[in-house]
Amino acid sequence: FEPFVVRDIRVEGIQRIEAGTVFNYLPLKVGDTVTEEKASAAIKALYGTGFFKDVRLERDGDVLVVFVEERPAISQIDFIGVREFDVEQLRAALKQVGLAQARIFDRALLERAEQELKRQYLNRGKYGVQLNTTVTPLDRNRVNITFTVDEGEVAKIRQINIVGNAAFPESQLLGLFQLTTPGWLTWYTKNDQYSKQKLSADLETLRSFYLDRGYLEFSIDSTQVSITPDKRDIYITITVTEGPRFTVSDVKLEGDLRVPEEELRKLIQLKPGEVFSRAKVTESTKLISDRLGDEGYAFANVNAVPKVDKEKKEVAFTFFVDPGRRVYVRRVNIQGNTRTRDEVIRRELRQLEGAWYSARKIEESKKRLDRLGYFKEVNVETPAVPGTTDQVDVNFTVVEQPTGALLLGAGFSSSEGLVLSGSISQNNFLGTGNALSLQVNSGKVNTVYALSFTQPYWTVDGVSRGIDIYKRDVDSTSLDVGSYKTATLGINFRLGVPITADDTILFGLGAENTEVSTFVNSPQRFIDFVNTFGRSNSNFPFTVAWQRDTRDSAFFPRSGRLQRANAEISIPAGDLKYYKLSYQQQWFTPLTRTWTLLLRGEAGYGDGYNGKPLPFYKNFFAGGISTVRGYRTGSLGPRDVNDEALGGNTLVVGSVEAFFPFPGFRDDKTARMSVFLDAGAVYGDKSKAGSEGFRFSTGVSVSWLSPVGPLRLSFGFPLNAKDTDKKEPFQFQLGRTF
Amino acid sequence: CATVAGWFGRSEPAGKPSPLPPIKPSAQLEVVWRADIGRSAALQFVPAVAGDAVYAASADGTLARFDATTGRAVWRVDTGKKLTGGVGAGEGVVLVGTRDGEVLAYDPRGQPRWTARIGTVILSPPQVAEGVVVVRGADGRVFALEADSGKRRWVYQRTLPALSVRSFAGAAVVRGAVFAGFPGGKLVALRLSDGLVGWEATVAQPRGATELERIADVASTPDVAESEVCAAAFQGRVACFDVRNGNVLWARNFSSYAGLDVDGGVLYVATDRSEVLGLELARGATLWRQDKLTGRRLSRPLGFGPYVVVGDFEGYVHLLNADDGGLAARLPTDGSAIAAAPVRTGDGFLVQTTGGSLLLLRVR
Amino acid sequence: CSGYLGLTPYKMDVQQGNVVTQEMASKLKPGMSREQVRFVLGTPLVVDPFHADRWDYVYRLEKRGELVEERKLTVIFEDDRLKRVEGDVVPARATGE
Amino acid sequence: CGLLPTDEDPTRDWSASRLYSEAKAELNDGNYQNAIKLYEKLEARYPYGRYALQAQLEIAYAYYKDGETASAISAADRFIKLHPNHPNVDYAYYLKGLANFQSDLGIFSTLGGDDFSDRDPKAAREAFEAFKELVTRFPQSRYTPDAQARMSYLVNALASHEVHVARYYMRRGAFVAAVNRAKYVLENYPQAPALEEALAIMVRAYDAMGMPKLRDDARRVLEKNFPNSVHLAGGPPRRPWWKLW
Repeated sequence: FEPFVVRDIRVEGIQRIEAGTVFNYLPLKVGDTVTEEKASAAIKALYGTGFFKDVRLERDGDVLVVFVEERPAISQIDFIGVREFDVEQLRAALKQVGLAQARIFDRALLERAEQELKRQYLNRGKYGVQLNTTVTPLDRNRVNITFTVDEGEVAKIRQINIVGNAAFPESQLLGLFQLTTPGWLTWYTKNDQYSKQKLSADLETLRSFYLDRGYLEFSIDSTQVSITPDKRDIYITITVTEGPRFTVSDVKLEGDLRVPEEELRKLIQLKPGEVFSRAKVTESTKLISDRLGDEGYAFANVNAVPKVDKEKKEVAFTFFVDPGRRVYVRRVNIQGNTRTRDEVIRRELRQLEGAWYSARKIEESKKRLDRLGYFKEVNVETPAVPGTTDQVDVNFTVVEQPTGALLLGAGFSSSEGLVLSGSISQNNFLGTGNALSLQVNSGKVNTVYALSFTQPYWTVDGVSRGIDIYKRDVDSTSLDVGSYKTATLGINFRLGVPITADDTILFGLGAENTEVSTFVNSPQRFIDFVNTFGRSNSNFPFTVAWQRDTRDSAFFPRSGRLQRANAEISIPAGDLKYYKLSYQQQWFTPLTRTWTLLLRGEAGYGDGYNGKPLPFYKNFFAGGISTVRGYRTGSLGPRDVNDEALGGNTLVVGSVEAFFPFPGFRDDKTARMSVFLDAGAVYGDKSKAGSEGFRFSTGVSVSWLSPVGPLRLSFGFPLNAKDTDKKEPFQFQLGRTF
Repeated sequence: CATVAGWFGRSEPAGKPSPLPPIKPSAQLEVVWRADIGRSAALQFVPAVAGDAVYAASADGTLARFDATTGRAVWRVDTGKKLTGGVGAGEGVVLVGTRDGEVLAYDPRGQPRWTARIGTVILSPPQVAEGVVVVRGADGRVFALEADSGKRRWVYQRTLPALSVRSFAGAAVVRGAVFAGFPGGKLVALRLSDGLVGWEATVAQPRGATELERIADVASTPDVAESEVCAAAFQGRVACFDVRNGNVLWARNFSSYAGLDVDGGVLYVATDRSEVLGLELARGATLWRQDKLTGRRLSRPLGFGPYVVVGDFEGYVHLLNADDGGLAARLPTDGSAIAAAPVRTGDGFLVQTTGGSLLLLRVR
Repeated sequence: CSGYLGLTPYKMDVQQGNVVTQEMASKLKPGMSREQVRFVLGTPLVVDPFHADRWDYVYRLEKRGELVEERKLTVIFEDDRLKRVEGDVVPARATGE
Repeated sequence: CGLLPTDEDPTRDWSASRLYSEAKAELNDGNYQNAIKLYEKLEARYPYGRYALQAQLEIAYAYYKDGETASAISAADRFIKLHPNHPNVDYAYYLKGLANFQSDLGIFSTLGGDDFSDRDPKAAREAFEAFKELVTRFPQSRYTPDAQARMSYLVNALASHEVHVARYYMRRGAFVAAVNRAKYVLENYPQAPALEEALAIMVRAYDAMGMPKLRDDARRVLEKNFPNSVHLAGGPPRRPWWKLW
């Protein structure tokens, strides 16, 4: 093959690819001299494109002829006999690897896909699987690929056997394991199917169980997994040596502490004389490095060095502290906010640029973003700045989710006539972080026009201000029940002042005017009201409240507490003379990795002053989805002659609720289920019968972040309802969850 | 679509068991005596013969001695432990293995002598010879204990592959040597007195992509003849080696879980598909193949003079002609599977079913 | 600052700039290269774009709105060699938050 | 499995041209999902000829119009790899830029006069890179002028994003952070109009930290580049209290 100057290039054998494309990737051009290694480089380049099965260069005079044979295109991929996986999922996975409709067919990719599918089956415990793929050529240089699978029987764990355990009975140890023998729930958990990951996780749990109870020299000698010849039953044997039980003789702290020693010593969980526990050692090292993390030593490393005394079965620990360099934050970047303004997020962050790195501040920032309720997901990473040893960037990635609830409705009812009703509320109005809500209801009986606007960050430190304007008219003359008319017009100003990182003091001052007109058949309480306060009365409610919020998320908190104590007093200048005190709290604690417990409590007391009674429409009401589920909204407590709930001046509500992931949506962040036990009572006018005294209910509820807004459905079953109570098993609520 | 059977757990075993083939009996199998010993669940218990005594055990912990000629129970003892391997007997000691890795030794009168802890499940009967008890752990380890005290003399150990087949393989203790097959297809010869490794040979090579395909375990006890020792590997081969140096004499591509038996110059093996083969011991040529019992999950065969005995999963004892493999006779027992190999005693042989019946059979 | 109905709002602590201790500063010697200075004092957070030959190690700590601590240390280079150091330095051990 | 009725595929034996015209019709009617499905069928069944080629390009457009940014970009990339010197390959590069550039703000956004600068800068940077590739590879492409206009818009957006953040840090009293953000504008977007405020912030920050020398030099640069800058006098007028957002 002696070199020659190329006068022209001709391409043979192309079908789908154009000549231009081949020229583009061919390193030889007209006029070049073709040498041996240039030719092989050209062939390698053309193979590199992945388009061709075969490439040959030939010489025809001084024309370079490029023979190519295109790889066929894939026309169709079919799966037969696949039950364990969803076929669409498989197609998407294959598309990632490059095996998809209309793509170029490459046998090496097919082999890799086959191996991968077999390995996936083994992970699912399907040891008896037989898989083969057939490639059928079609016209126009295309191929069909068919994966035929005989999934065979699932290998189930018949027996797990631990040998060499003396201190703890085998049943207790096996209780720690995820893997079990077939039981009543294993059809769902599939924990009776062997998987290497689950076994190694279980072995780790076993090791920590022993190491946390003093068995410093515990070791797992061998784990043997054997399968029966028919590939249906799996036997696992774990041989262990427990070794003696060690106690801690001494604990020392050494190295460059950078933080006062007593403070670090308090963080060490391990006390001399106690039984050794690895969990306490790791916990101590974590607490110390976190404490150093708050001082900017992001890469501090703390390790506990044991000195073992075999005879006395004692171990002494020295915690060596190496703070490393103090690390500073160069830039804080925020990504994923296509709607929320950057400042609305940045103002929640406690970690500043140009400051030293603080792990606690970053954790606090993440919690505050979760608590805003604008984001489905908030993630943070702290990559090191290339070229420096003491600078990091902090990248927050948020996934936004709709923060508004939009309810538009038009209805026609005999009593109300044409009713245009709508409420629109947007907690993150135009991404500015301000909350706006409008409510319109133009029915004849109930007409409501209400606007409320809140600016959480009036000042950069989070002093918030808000305004509510509302007009509410009720005209029940057309209803056959006791008829009356009320017309209320009001305005209210709100101010919130944060006094610590989590505590806020809220003030409110409002002015409200109510016109009441009664008729001969009006309910008694209306007539009494007009007699005491007159047909038209003004009211200037002044509210002051204290709120502390340490929850770790707005919609699905797993830990933290929300408390709010509220006092509302009407200023003597107005006609109404009353005061209302109320306290609400929600306390969340994680029970397991997926279960969360909520203890909710609420109490309220109100009364008039200067001899005036508490106005009846300022009473406390209970019952309904946010207080005692299973009873109609506001139906607890005394009722008037027309069986209308009156409410009362004293309210007590309590609830215990356990949240768990929606079955089937194990790691879905938008839905949660819960079982609850509610209790509540409203005490008011003793003389009236009704549902006075405590009412209990239990049941199940689902909360879901629907595209239209946070939705809560609940099925409550009253436990001690009397027949006079108004039961309402199914209830739902759209909008704010608290 | 999913077959209905697939939905409700137990679907058909891999190969469908063939129905009982028609038979023109050319011999007569008769039950000399029958006794009951208790269920052996998913394990394999084998009776042991010592002098005029037959010892048998079962999963619930009972160990019993029967009179070899009449089958009368001489004594019956509850060991109080979950038994998983047994029975081995000889030199005045009766041995069983427990789930927690203990070897229990009793004297021929049923009195406990000693207990030794080896720290791994025992699934095969301990052997005793020349004052040494050889016992296999389920993790493949081979332990040698003093027959009179149970003190450990030596232990031989190999690394385990990630996944192995559940095996009830024991060790063959013959003429001062111990032959043991291992997961991964290896066969090792050890000196009985001190555990020194004589030689190591490869019965089968693991091959394939996944852990499952790479199983090629010697899952049955090897059998030793005059100058050959033969072993069978599951998903592997059947092979015979020179007993002195482990050189491979011949190897045939048959996969066998149940195992093989050498009798009078012929090697009988039950393959995975439950075919019975007669192979010529010297060069491994196939003499005959009996394939009317496929899928019946046959036990390890026993060469018995002019016949070959094998049990199946419905408790039938099949008698085949040693020369051409033809079906000579058949005898139902209690309907439960015969998993372990029949044991030769005197002029008959013993069979123990998983349902718990122990029978002495004779051919007429 | 002005209270709201008698309450002074909570102001987040604001910490800015590098902490430079006496111990670190004492290790500086004229003629050191930029890399050596960076190794001793850490990467400077204020490098003015218009003064390539000068690094400023500023430190500020504001607690609840009041400036509690402020320090400035300026390092001047001349053709990439440390010439002189100006400004004050903190006592031996840095006070954490 | 005969129980479940398998839906008979209506397009089973359509010709290439029929598939293409149907897809084109769906595209024009705006139901992009169907158009995408038909294009994919076309490519699978008839991988050769003009139709397949056109389908590969139009499928990228369909994904873009349907708001599927990631799929649009990967479809465009596939076209570029398959047909590197096809006459309208420049359109494929243009599409890549557009897909990133299009930011889907909520229905309220038009009211709020929001601009790009205040949102996630990563999408802006990726759009800028794609347009830059188009402009450098195909200077005479008919999409280059529009791409250049969008690029300068993006540069301004990125620069004013930095200034937005710098302004916040000034209000917070984090002066080092503010100086560095201003410096970032100076070094990365020197011609952007936002540079004026960046320099002004630098002057105020140095002043607040009591660093007169750096303050005066920064002020001198501001005066030289923006002689009649509003920041020199007293800074921009404060926002009236009633402007709620």
